[in-house]
Amino acid sequence: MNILEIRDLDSGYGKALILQDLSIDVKEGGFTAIIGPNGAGKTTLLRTIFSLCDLYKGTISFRGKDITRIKAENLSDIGLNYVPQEESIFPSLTVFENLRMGSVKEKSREKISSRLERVYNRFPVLEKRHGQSAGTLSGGERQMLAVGCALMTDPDLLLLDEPTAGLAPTLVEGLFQDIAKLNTEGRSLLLVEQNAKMALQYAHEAYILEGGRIKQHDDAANLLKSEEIIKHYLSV
Amino acid sequence: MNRGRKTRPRHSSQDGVYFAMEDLLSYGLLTFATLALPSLGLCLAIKVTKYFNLAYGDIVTAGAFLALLMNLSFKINIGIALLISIALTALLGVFLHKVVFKALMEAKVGPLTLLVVSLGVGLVIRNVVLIGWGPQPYQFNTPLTRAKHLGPFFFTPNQIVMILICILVAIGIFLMLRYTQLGRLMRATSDNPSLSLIRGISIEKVYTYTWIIACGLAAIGGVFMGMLGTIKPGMGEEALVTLFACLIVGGIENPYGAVVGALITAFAMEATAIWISPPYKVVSAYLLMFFILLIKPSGIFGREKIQWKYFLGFLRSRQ
Amino acid sequence: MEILSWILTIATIVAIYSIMGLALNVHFGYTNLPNFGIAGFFAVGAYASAILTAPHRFREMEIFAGFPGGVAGRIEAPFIVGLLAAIVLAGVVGLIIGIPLLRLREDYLAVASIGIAQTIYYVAVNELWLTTGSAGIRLIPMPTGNRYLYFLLVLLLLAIAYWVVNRFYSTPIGRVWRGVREDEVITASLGKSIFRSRMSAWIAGCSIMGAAGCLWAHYSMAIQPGEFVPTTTFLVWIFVIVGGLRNNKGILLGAILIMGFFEQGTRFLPAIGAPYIMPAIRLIIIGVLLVVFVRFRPQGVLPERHKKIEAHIR
Amino acid sequence: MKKLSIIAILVIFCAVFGFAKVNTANAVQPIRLGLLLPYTGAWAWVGAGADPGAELAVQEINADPALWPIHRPIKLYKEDTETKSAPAIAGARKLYDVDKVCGIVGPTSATVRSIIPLTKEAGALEISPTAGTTKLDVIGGGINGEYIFRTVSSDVVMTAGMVWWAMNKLPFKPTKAATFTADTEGSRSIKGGVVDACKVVGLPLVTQIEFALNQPSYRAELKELFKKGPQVIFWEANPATDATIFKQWYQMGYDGQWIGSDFANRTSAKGSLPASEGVIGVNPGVLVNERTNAWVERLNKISGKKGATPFSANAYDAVILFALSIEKAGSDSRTAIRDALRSVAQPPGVKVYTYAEGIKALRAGKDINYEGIAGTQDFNKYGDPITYLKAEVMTTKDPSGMKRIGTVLPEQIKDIIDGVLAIRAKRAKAQ
Repeated sequence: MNILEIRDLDSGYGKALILQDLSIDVKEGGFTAIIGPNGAGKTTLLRTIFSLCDLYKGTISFRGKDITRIKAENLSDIGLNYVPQEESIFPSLTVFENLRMGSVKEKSREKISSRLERVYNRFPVLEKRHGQSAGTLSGGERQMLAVGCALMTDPDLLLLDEPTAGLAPTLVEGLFQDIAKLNTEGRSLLLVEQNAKMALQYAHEAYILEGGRIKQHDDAANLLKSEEIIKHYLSV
Repeated sequence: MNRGRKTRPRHSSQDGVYFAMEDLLSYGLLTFATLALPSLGLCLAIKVTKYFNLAYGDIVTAGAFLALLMNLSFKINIGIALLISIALTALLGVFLHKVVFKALMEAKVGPLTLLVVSLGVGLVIRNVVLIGWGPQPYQFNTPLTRAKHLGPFFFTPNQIVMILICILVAIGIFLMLRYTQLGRLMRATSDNPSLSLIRGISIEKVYTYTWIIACGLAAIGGVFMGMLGTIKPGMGEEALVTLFACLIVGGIENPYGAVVGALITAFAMEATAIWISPPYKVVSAYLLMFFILLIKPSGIFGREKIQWKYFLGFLRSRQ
Repeated sequence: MEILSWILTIATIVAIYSIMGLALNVHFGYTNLPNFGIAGFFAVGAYASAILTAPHRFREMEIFAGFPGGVAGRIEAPFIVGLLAAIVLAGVVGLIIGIPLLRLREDYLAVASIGIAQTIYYVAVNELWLTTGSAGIRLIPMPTGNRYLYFLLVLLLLAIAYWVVNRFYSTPIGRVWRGVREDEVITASLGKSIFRSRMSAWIAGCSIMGAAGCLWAHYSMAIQPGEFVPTTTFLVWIFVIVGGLRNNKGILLGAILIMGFFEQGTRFLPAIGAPYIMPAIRLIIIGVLLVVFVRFRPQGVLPERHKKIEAHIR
Repeated sequence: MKKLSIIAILVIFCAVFGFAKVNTANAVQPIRLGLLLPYTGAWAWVGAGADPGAELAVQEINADPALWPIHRPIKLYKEDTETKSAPAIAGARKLYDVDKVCGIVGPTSATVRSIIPLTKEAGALEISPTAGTTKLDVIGGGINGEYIFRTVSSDVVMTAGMVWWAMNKLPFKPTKAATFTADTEGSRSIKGGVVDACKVVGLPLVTQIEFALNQPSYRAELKELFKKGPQVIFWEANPATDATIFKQWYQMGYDGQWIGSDFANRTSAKGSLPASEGVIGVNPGVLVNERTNAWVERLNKISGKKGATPFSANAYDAVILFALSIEKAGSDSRTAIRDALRSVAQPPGVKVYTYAEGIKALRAGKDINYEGIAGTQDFNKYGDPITYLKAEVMTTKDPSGMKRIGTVLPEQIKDIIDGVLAIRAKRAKAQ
């Protein structure tokens, strides 16, 4: 059973066509990675799923339901969330306020506080920084906050855009473990990553995106063994 | 040679200096009361919607005229007329946003295009007001009172009320921004509109609320300007660049800066009127704006340091 | 053939405004510098030339009526000196103003330039010794002595301005300007000073506006600060946007349509109600036109000839 | 696209000028007379005030076909100057070239100087009913080929009236006066007149202040104005500014008698009352007698307002003078009308008080001297008359906001005017 199905997708910005003829599946409870070089259209793909780009052709369905016409602001209601790569937090809001923005539409106070507690349990550093302006956080803390915000809606499918970009190498491993833990708790993940080696180690299956098209699709383990892949993407 | 300059008061005696200070304090505060709230409203509008709305001056005019309509035609007390005007002006702002600006913002045109469009919108509002009321000036129907000396101040009772309302409303807006959900939403949308969408914030709603607040503040400013002077179709347009001066002095997207900028600009204007030449009052606000743009474009509350090198740096710059 | 004479009057106004439109094209169309202070530079040019060329008799009349005489009427320079002074002075004022302005983001620049124009207006109103204040300067001589010949002169200068502005498009400096407009980073990486190229475009445009001001002063033969208000600026913007930003032919067309047919043609319509209503409706229509054009045809009636960005930068 | 726009231009072109052509296709060719006034802009109230006067005159002239000048009715062509010179020039050009008017009534001080060269070139007659600026004092009336006449007196007359009123009609004898004027041409003209007139009557001016119009506050200026305690303040601004000035003057609790010019009118009173209670205006006004009362009644039917609107009498006189000049000239040729004006307006000749009287006398072969509603309309060598002045006070007791308190007659202020002109001539010589 696929939680997300993308079929024959063309999308881009304005008149610039970036993604062409793209088809991707994410399995229920699966962990799918998309790897590829800079400018391959990875971020565009996630933004397209989240209705932030112009879609010219194709369908995107979530749990069998077409979501191409749902506005970005309503996608988090149906169990989807997205952690963008850059500017993934509101720098002028405090950590608490950022998390509160994660569940804007949630009316019940108990649900909010229980989710808040779960995020604080998962990332204890955020609780310490509770009232601090998010703009003053370190890179790793920002990523934790961004993921934490996304978890505030308790999503079934989480789109992650290069969560480790710009982080110190020592932090990367830890963050990936956190992400993998999300998956083992039953959340489906779609991860876009340039650090292909790391991504392939943790993901179940992976797509290789190049020039706006899917070049290869296989189980992560197989790809990790493929010599061509190693030569192209992992040697960097 | 220059007769205009003959009007320059010379305060040589101790007494004169005291009176000049009294003038500066009183008039400065009154000018501040007319500028602060529209400046704050314009600041919020720019902060959230990210473009300069040149129709804002004419929305100030519309606010004053709507209150005038209530006050003169329907014989409503000025206080209640002000409240009704706030509501109607807010409606006007929302209407303009939905009809004109929303579609353009969704088409992702640049801030400059929106600025040019707002110019056209302002032209329309100003001339609709002109058709409705004609070019002559109007006054609110308020009781005429003499000003009294109160310590270092010289105010009429109405003016004291105006200054108090101004300060209280400004504090209210600050508290709203800091502690309410709407304030958080506005700050979040201002920080990053597309992330706000991802987080499930309906930024369209935030824009709507922002316009309600901004136009409500514009209405208060328009009524205050009318209470101090007269009400005429060009009043807001004349005030617009002064409002921008207030914003730029304080830092364009900083609400506290907008109010402090209004304070500084108001005092600079009145000081110019007292010590230099009354006709150059408005020019002093513009010059202050250029000076700030020259040394610290982000305003006095901006993060960057004062850049004196800009004065001469351009001569050497090679890239 | 008196109708011809009237058409000529309108044509002269249109031609002078077209020159301003072309200058705005250099500022905004080529270099993305939204100048909302056109009226200011227009005023600088008009006053520079008027002060230099006004006759002694003007000064005598001023003094008779109990006004301070001022500079105007002392020099009595020929027209060509006035024109050159207008061009140079507008350029110098542009340079001084450009130093703080040109580093700004485009919308800041737009707002700040409105303030500049207003400042120039207040100077014109208040510095009596220089400008004779709100009363303005009159008896400015028309160099050709005859309106028909003057129209030819304006036409000649319009042709020169058109040629110069057109040349700018394809000369190396024009390419750098457009490069700055399209992508500052690329242009800067090619070793071009953004600030300097912006400044050169800014000064060029300001000078052309000054020349238009000079032509206006000698055409109306009497100027006063009240003419140099923001409405003048907005009219130029409107016809440039309607006609087609970045296309010089479009600007001429826009000037003819808006300044000629719309502004003057509506004079033939019957008055409705109170006399201030018709002009107000005219301005409302202009406002709506602006919104509609930006919304549905941002490129104007005649769009820019499309050229690739790479071709701009060499 | 290009072709399309060219076609569009041609279509608009044909539409515009087709419309112009339709206008000219009338059976009886009327005499075309231009009316160039500011209907919009800063001085819109001047145009709105003068317009009914001109309309009334045309109505009276056209009422009886037997008395039409040269047996043709008069048709007014109106243009708006927008109180700016560019539209004024375009408007005047249209009047002269497209509407082919035989002369122009108008415009105001703000734009009159841009129009003079056009009138000169057209060889036509221009009578301004509103331009009081003293800068016209030395031009017009046939000097240097500039045929600019006025049916409103020069500001010298009005300011002489203001100062005369201050010296003779106030409950006290003032010893200290001040001027408080805007920085516009009109206001400076008033100020210049007041300064010279005060010299003539020996009233010391302790403070002279100029200010910019339309500011939100004038407190600094007012404070400065009253520092030396002037008892009389001669002021001119505009209605919008008056409202602010008087409100703040009242709030600040100052004293002093304000005396204003033609800008102290009903519009100003409406905007500034009740703060401006007791402020006096001395400005062109009709006499109070049977003739003018009947005239005001006729005017009210056209204007729909009570009383004589500002400059309506002057505009009325200007149109009547045009009609009489046309009859005298015997054609509607521009130059002939221009040259005939003085012979119908001033002595020698039989004094006539209405258009009908005048045209009958002309047809009987007599010389006439039209005595207007606004004044005797006897032009001096510069084409300026001395008109009647009235004094009004702003008060809430009158529904219109202004109550008439007296009249200033030319003979009462003649000495002051002569004195001012002498001072000015001396100054011009010294230069």
